[in-house]
Amino acid sequence: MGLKEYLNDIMEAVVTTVKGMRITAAYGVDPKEEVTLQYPEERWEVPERFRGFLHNDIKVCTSCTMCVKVCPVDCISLEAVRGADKKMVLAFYDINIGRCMYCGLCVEACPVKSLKHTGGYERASVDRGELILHFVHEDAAEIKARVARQVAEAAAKAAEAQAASRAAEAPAAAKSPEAPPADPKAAKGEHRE
Amino acid sequence: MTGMTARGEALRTQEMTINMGPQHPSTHGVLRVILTTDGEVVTRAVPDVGYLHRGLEKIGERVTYAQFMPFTDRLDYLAAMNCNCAWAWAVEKLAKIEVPERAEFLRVIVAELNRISSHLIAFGSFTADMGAFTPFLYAIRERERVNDLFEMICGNRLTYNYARIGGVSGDAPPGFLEKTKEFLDYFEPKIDEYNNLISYNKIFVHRLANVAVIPAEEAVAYGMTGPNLRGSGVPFDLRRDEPYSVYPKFDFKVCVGTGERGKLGDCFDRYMVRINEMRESVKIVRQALAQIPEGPVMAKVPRVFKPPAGETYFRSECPRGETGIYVVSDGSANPFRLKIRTGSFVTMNIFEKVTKGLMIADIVAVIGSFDIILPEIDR
Amino acid sequence: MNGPSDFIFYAAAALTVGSAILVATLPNIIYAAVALLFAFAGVAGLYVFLSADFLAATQVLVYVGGILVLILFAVFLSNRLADVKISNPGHFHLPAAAVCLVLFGVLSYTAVSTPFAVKTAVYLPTTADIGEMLMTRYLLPFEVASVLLLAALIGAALLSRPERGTPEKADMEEGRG
Amino acid sequence: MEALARSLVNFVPVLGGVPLWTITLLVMVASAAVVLVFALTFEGVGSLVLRKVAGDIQARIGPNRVGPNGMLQFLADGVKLVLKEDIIPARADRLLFRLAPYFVFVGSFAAFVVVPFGVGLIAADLNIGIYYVMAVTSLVVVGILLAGWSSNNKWALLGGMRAAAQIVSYEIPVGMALIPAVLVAGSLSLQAIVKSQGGLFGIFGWNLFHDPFAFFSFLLYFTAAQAETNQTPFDLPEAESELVSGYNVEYSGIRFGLFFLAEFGDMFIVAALATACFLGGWNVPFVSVAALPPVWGNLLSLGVFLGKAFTMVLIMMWVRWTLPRLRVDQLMRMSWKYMVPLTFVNLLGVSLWLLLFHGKGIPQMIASLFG
Repeated sequence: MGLKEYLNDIMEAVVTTVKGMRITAAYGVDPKEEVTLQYPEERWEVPERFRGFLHNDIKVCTSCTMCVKVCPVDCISLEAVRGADKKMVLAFYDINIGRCMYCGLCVEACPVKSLKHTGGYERASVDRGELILHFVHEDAAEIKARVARQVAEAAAKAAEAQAASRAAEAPAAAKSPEAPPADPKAAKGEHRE
Repeated sequence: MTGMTARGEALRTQEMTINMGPQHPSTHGVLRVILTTDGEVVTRAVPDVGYLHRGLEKIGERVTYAQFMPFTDRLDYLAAMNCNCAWAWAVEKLAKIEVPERAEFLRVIVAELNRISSHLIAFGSFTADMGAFTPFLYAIRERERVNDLFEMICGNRLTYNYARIGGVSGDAPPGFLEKTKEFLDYFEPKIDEYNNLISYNKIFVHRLANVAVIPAEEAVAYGMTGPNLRGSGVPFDLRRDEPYSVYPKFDFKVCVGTGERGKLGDCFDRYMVRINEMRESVKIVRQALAQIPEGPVMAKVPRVFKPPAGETYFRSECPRGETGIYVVSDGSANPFRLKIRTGSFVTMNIFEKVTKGLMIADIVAVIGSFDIILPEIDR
Repeated sequence: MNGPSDFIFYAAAALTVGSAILVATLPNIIYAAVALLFAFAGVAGLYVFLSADFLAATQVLVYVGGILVLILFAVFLSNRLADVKISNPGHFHLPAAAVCLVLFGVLSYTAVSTPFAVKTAVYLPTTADIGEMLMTRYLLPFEVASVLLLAALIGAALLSRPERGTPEKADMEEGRG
Repeated sequence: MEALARSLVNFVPVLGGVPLWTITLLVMVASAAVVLVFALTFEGVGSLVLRKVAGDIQARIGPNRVGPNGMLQFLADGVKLVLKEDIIPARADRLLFRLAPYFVFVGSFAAFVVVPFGVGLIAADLNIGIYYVMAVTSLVVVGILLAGWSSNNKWALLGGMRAAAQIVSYEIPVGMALIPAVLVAGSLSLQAIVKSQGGLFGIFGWNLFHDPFAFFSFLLYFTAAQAETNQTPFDLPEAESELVSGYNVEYSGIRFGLFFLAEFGDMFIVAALATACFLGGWNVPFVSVAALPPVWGNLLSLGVFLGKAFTMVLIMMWVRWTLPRLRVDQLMRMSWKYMVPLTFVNLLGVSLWLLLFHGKGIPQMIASLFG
């Protein structure tokens, strides 16, 4: 290493260091450059497409189970029973947001657009149970029992009406068939996750 | 170090085996390197991978083609867009789906933006590894703006899940393209600032120049791809050499290492390739923004998507090298077999060879210059 | 001299002697080195008592900052981490004790029989005098000593340098240039 | 000390019956306590300022939760460090593990004793001032080495080795770079060195402007001293990205706190020595503090000294947040191939200058031109 190179080395080190320090100093004295968001006090505006927690509008939901099928991590579970008017009634609809990876496939799959991403993202918890969102607030067993009762009632009514019409038609006919047992019939239209 | 005693026999000090990782700040995740050192000089560095193995390929065989999309986010979480698009392109190639041009443009835009943000992390964490913490935060600051853009277009900041088989999940929202342009205008001068701040800093150059030199033949022989291969001076870029999507429409340069501060193929070259590639990506995005056509963003794909039986291999240029997706279909809704080739994993093969005789601090530099990411290695 | 000074003097002396004994007897060489540190510190304290502050600082600088660090360095480099429990074994206790006794006798006799000129300590800066002495009266010994040290330095550098052309060296050059 | 005690006895007659040595001892303890309190306060506030400066430079805010604008963050940190569980690794050498932080802290703190804070504000005006600083700070090496070894952790050991090699190597350029100031003043005492820079309005008398060699000496000293005290970009012993945290990796709680305080203490010592030796120390520009009433003179000079020293500390922080870290061999090369020869050449230059111009610096010569 010649002396010239040696001195050049030192020169270069000093020059590049000064260059770098000028940049850091420029940031240091310019408070406008601060980009930190003071989170709990300041919040950023959640964009329209933000994929936050899922929300299911159970009034619109048809319990078609598309979301359950499309979910890659099986975080949605639902159970529905066929109600008296042949429509599905949700017994429960749970989303485990501890498992959800917010991919949004379920929202895209939802045919009636009842499932949506909200802008929510704050739900720290020390209990995993709290991370399961329940969208049907009643007890599942109660709903099932109620629906079964309604179905049975409807069936009985239908049978009665049928019997009445039949009786009017053919009074001599054999006695009307018994109302079918409520439970197995309801179970037929039941979807389980 | 060997010295000679008075009787002329070699005097050897003891070697020390050190366990670097899986919890070590500079292994970029959960890489474990078993170092055998002689003082500070590393005589052997054996990488031990697999701490992050999640069986992504097997998962891919158990879920449908569409359902695998969010898992590709986890393949390389710093370049999730690129992985999303790679998967979409692979399946489209398998099922021969025509994708609307606007969707392809959007894919290229987000993929290149993601390349910028991924290289920013590579640059930032590399400088942090070298002891300069400030550039890391500058890089993060710029990356946040890219994330803002991504959040706008797909709703998430890390796991984007934006591409779909046959298109993308949503058209660019109003204002997105303008904001992207704004970001490019903001970002481009920053690259010069990085160069002034650190790239050509004497200490930084000295830390990187001539460290872990990989000659071109060797890089090719080991199957390295991406910036690491280009750092050795091999001008190979899938976007140019095996063009896919709408890349042929863009004019960009393939950045290669020049050996400007040391031997060709050293850590500094690999580092500079990334810095220069950010510029090229900016160029591509600018052209894409200028050329993007109107139209739909989603092709007609049946809801229950079953590609015809067959197999395909699709490779795309991801920030960490070639991501190759080999997918075999048996005509059902799930892939029959899925194999993913990732740049980081292949790069790791040469690690033991190039780290021989380096110092412990250089190991950190080599890991940083390879810009490995562990989910890609372990999958 | 009144009470506290005497007390401090005896404390420093006890520190020096006690640590020195520990250096010789402790089985663990690292502990012995730490004891040596205290012995050096005690000696430095004694120098302060002799109004030789420059010497005291030199004692700390050279022996603690230099010699002791080198000793520790050598121990760390040449021993396995776990292998220091009995790294300072004692041998030949009896002859050593005999030699020590004889030496102690001689030194005590000297100390007792020499008529030390006791005078009140005057606190004066010694640095300038030392410098002057080294540059004038003791210039030759000073320079001879430095030549000796230089020779030792060159020798050490020569010994520790890896031979040219060994594969290790080639490896390192290839790696870092 | 004894003189101070004597004047105290004269001043307060009640103390007449107490033996002089008791009062001397009390005065010593009191001044030590004052210096210790100052050191601890500086170290606490310094850590806060370091983080604030980092925040400013890195386009973020820094600590801002405890107290107004985060001003009390250092108290929270201190409380945390004191209250945290003190963990000693199972296979560590318990005795040395406990001992090591004290060596480091004592080595760093003892240097505060000779810092000339003001006209009369110095805990002990030793006539070997600079030399004493060099000597006691060598205790730090031993402490760091022992900390690295006793942790029974290979990263810590490597850190300790690096620290020892580094500090021993850089002691030479640091000493050599300080000697020009000693030569100009003709004394090792820091007070005398400061006084020697008092002429010419208290600013043109600075050694910094004495001659070009002295100016380079300052730069060399500042660089080498940062290396000696393990400041970035020479913080290899605790390089967090390579050695995780180096020699103090296994320490927690207050023992870690001692290392931490010592680091900031070193920072101040470097700045204070630079100030005293090259930047005129407590000399107030355009004001003769020695002529003022003692209280005001002391206060003014204290303020000026601290202002200069803190500016130096800020510059160190600025450097710290800008530069990357060197590699071990580069660090050694820098010491032996660059710093040591340069400081020697510099020393030769200063000596020749003093010889040729009879100890006069450039400002003095200019001043003598005007009469």
